[in-house]
Amino acid sequence: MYLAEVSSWEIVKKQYRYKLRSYFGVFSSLVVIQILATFFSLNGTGMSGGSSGTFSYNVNYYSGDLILAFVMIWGFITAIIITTKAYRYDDYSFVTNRKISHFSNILFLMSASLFAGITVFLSSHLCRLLAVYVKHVDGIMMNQLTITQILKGVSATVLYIFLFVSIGYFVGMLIQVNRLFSFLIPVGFIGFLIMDGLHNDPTLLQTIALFFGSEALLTLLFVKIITVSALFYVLAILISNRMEVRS
Amino acid sequence: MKTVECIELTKQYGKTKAINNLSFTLSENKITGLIGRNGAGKTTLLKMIAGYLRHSSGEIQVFGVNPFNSLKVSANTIFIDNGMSFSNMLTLLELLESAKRFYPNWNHDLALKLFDYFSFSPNLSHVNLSKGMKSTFNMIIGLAARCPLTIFDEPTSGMDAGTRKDFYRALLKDYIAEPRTIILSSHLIDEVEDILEEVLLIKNGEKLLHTPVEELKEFAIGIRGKTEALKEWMEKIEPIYIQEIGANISYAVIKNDRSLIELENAKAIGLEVVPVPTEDICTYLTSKTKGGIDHVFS
Amino acid sequence: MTVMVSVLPILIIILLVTGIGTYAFKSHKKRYRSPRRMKWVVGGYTILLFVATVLSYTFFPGNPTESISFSEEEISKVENEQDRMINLALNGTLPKTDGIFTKKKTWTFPYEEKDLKISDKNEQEYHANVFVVSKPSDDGVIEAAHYMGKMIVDGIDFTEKKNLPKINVEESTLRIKAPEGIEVNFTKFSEGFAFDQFTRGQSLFSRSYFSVHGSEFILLKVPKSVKVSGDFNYVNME
Amino acid sequence: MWYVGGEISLILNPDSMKPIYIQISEWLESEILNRTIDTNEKIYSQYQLAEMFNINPATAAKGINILADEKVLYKKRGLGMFVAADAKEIILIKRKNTKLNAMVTELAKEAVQLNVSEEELINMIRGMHQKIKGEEK
Repeated sequence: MYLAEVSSWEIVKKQYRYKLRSYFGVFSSLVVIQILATFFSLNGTGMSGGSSGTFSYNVNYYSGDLILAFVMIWGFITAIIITTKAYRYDDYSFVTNRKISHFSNILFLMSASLFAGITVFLSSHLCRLLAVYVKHVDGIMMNQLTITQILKGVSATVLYIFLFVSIGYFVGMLIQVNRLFSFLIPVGFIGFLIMDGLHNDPTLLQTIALFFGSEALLTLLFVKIITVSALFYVLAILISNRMEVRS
Repeated sequence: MKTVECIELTKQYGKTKAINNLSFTLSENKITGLIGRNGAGKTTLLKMIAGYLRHSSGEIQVFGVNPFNSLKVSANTIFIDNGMSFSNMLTLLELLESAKRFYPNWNHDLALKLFDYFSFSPNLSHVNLSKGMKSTFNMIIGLAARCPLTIFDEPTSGMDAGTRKDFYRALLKDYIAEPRTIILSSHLIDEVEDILEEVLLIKNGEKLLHTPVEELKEFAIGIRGKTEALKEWMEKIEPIYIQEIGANISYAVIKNDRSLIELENAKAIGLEVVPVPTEDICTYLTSKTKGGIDHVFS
Repeated sequence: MTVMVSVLPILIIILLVTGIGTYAFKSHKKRYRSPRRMKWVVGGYTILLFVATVLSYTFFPGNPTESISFSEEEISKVENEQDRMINLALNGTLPKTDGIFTKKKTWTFPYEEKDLKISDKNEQEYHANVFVVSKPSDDGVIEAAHYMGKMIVDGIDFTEKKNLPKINVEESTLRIKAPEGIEVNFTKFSEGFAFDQFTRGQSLFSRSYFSVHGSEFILLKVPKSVKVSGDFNYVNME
Repeated sequence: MWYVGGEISLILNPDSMKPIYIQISEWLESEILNRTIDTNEKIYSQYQLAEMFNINPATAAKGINILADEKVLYKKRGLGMFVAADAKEIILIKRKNTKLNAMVTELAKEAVQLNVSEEELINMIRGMHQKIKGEEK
């Protein structure tokens, strides 16, 4: 019997197509999370008010921020879940190796981030519509964004989700390599938040957030996020390359 | 051509050696039975061959390369066991179609016919299947994939007697239609004996025997008779198995390498020379002690 | 402790999403759910979102605003200029108000008396300075004008929403009545920080918009011989 | 296309201590003796035998090879194995020599154990022989 010659890229594509179908649960959990976030956003995501003499005002903000925050965390958790045994074993029922598994995962996560990013934008509009026609808010003001601004914003949204996904993937792999990390990482993170807040001003977390959040050029934001994500993926691949399957 | 070659292969978990210094070669297009008791290291060995596990020392080559993390090995090997995991987001039929995309030799016609024959309903998910049905479904994938190296690890667990029979017949027929290297692990040899060409017998991760299956039948003989006579005759012979079966009567299994004269001598002192069923040979060879379970009670 | 308080909502969200996420996944692995139904749910939801977005762009009752185009610099410039002008006036000189204060309303009252008392507006919650200019002649007319500076809060220009005070002269008293109290409610929609990031001056942490509360003053021009008493400042017009 | 479950139920005895390939060669011999397969006809291939008896083709090949070694079968290049002209004679002689010999040995042993005299034994054999011959006619 002759041996099949296969190219890695072909198999990556096949695994990716297979994963789009077999990991479909990822998308349904996204729907749940988004509906929930939209529901929470219905009371407004922010408020401000004040008065000046006989004049007083209240501004109620509705933005996609909360939805995006939820979805970023969803991306983080989704990536962790994809690194767990149950999902890794699915790959190995068919042709694969560790690298192909990683690359098809990354492609899948990219697609999921893309879908998530677009739906975040769309669901902020659903939220608007509900606020106006269900909650009957008044004095409506909004930004009129151009198509370019919308495209830029959606791209940034996708990038932010992808950033969280890549962190999640790395964290997930750490946990797979050693269970201890599932305890160390949350404890370390909360500890870091507290220490960071107590001693520094501005805090490191804020600095990190500003590193991305204050970037007014989409191309630079793209470069920043892709570089950082790539770093996390490379680390994830390196730490898991010696890992056994189904041991 | 060698499909699988292991030289002093060892797999260690901490201090325990799951596979210990195992050397053997599987040549192309043979059906080999991997026989051993539970915990003998069958699954560990097969997973190393399939490239799932890394070996600790020695050498392992499948299709001429180290199988661990090898795409070449993965593309040409299918490993069927009851730990196979499939997403529930795909129906059984969709799973077959997915498998079709991955394996160039995939025989979809065969897959669908087997699928019908075993009356699977196409809209079910893998998770809905009972253990036996899962094994049957996995078996369909294993057969239809027609991989140059096909590994079945305890494939019939959970299957009923009829399905088992069907499976082995299907395996044989498809092997005749498309010869390939097949490794079949089992703890029972009598079930698979007929369709095997070779047997690899392992115990505690070590190789006991690797022979054509016919030679296994002639590997050992049984000697039965008065305990004293038996002991006397066996003075210089290491038994594979020995047991007292009644008042003053014992039964021993020894390697079939005695000369005709020695056997005639045995008959002369009232000992009986009897053949030993293959299954028993395997059991005795792979058992933990030379006395079997009776030893515990004596 | 403030750190904990600010971190708390994040932690709650994390816990919530983790809980829901893992539940959704676990059930995906263990329990049987019809894949077909899940595809319908996801597909249906996506279609719903598209429809909602199209509706939101076509049938939305809102006013597009240019609100976010005020940058920090612009706002502080406006505020500084207002303050500077009021301070100058308090020191006796009223510069030209062009572009900083707008004349909103004028009143004229025929007046023949010798004294004018400006009623104490401090009883009311209305803080508008009163500046008085002595006219070069006795023309028997008091001219009053109300000037208003820009009021911008949270990037929204409220200047036009403010009510005007009422001024009248009875006998020898000029009364300034505070404008009717008004409460304005606004709902402001935005796509979120990932969108604001690329529009001018709005980055992740400058979301609390800089605001200027808008000064007002009333300028009275009185005939030369009228003596004014009360809470006011004499100014010279530039 | 083949279908599952078409196995011919077998004359092979799974409990027999004889290796399967011996059983196969003996079965082929019987087929030749019964004239199911006649002289100069093609004998079953190893794959046909494997399917018929549900055994590994290599095992079936061994069974065929025994007969080839004994010149019961001859090989036509590229066509397979054929029954030799004197196949029946070879088989009969072999059976007489080996099978019958072994059976007689067993018979004699059993007779000694059961205290059957030589004469008695020969009479029994003669009687049975005539009876079977009569039935065949």
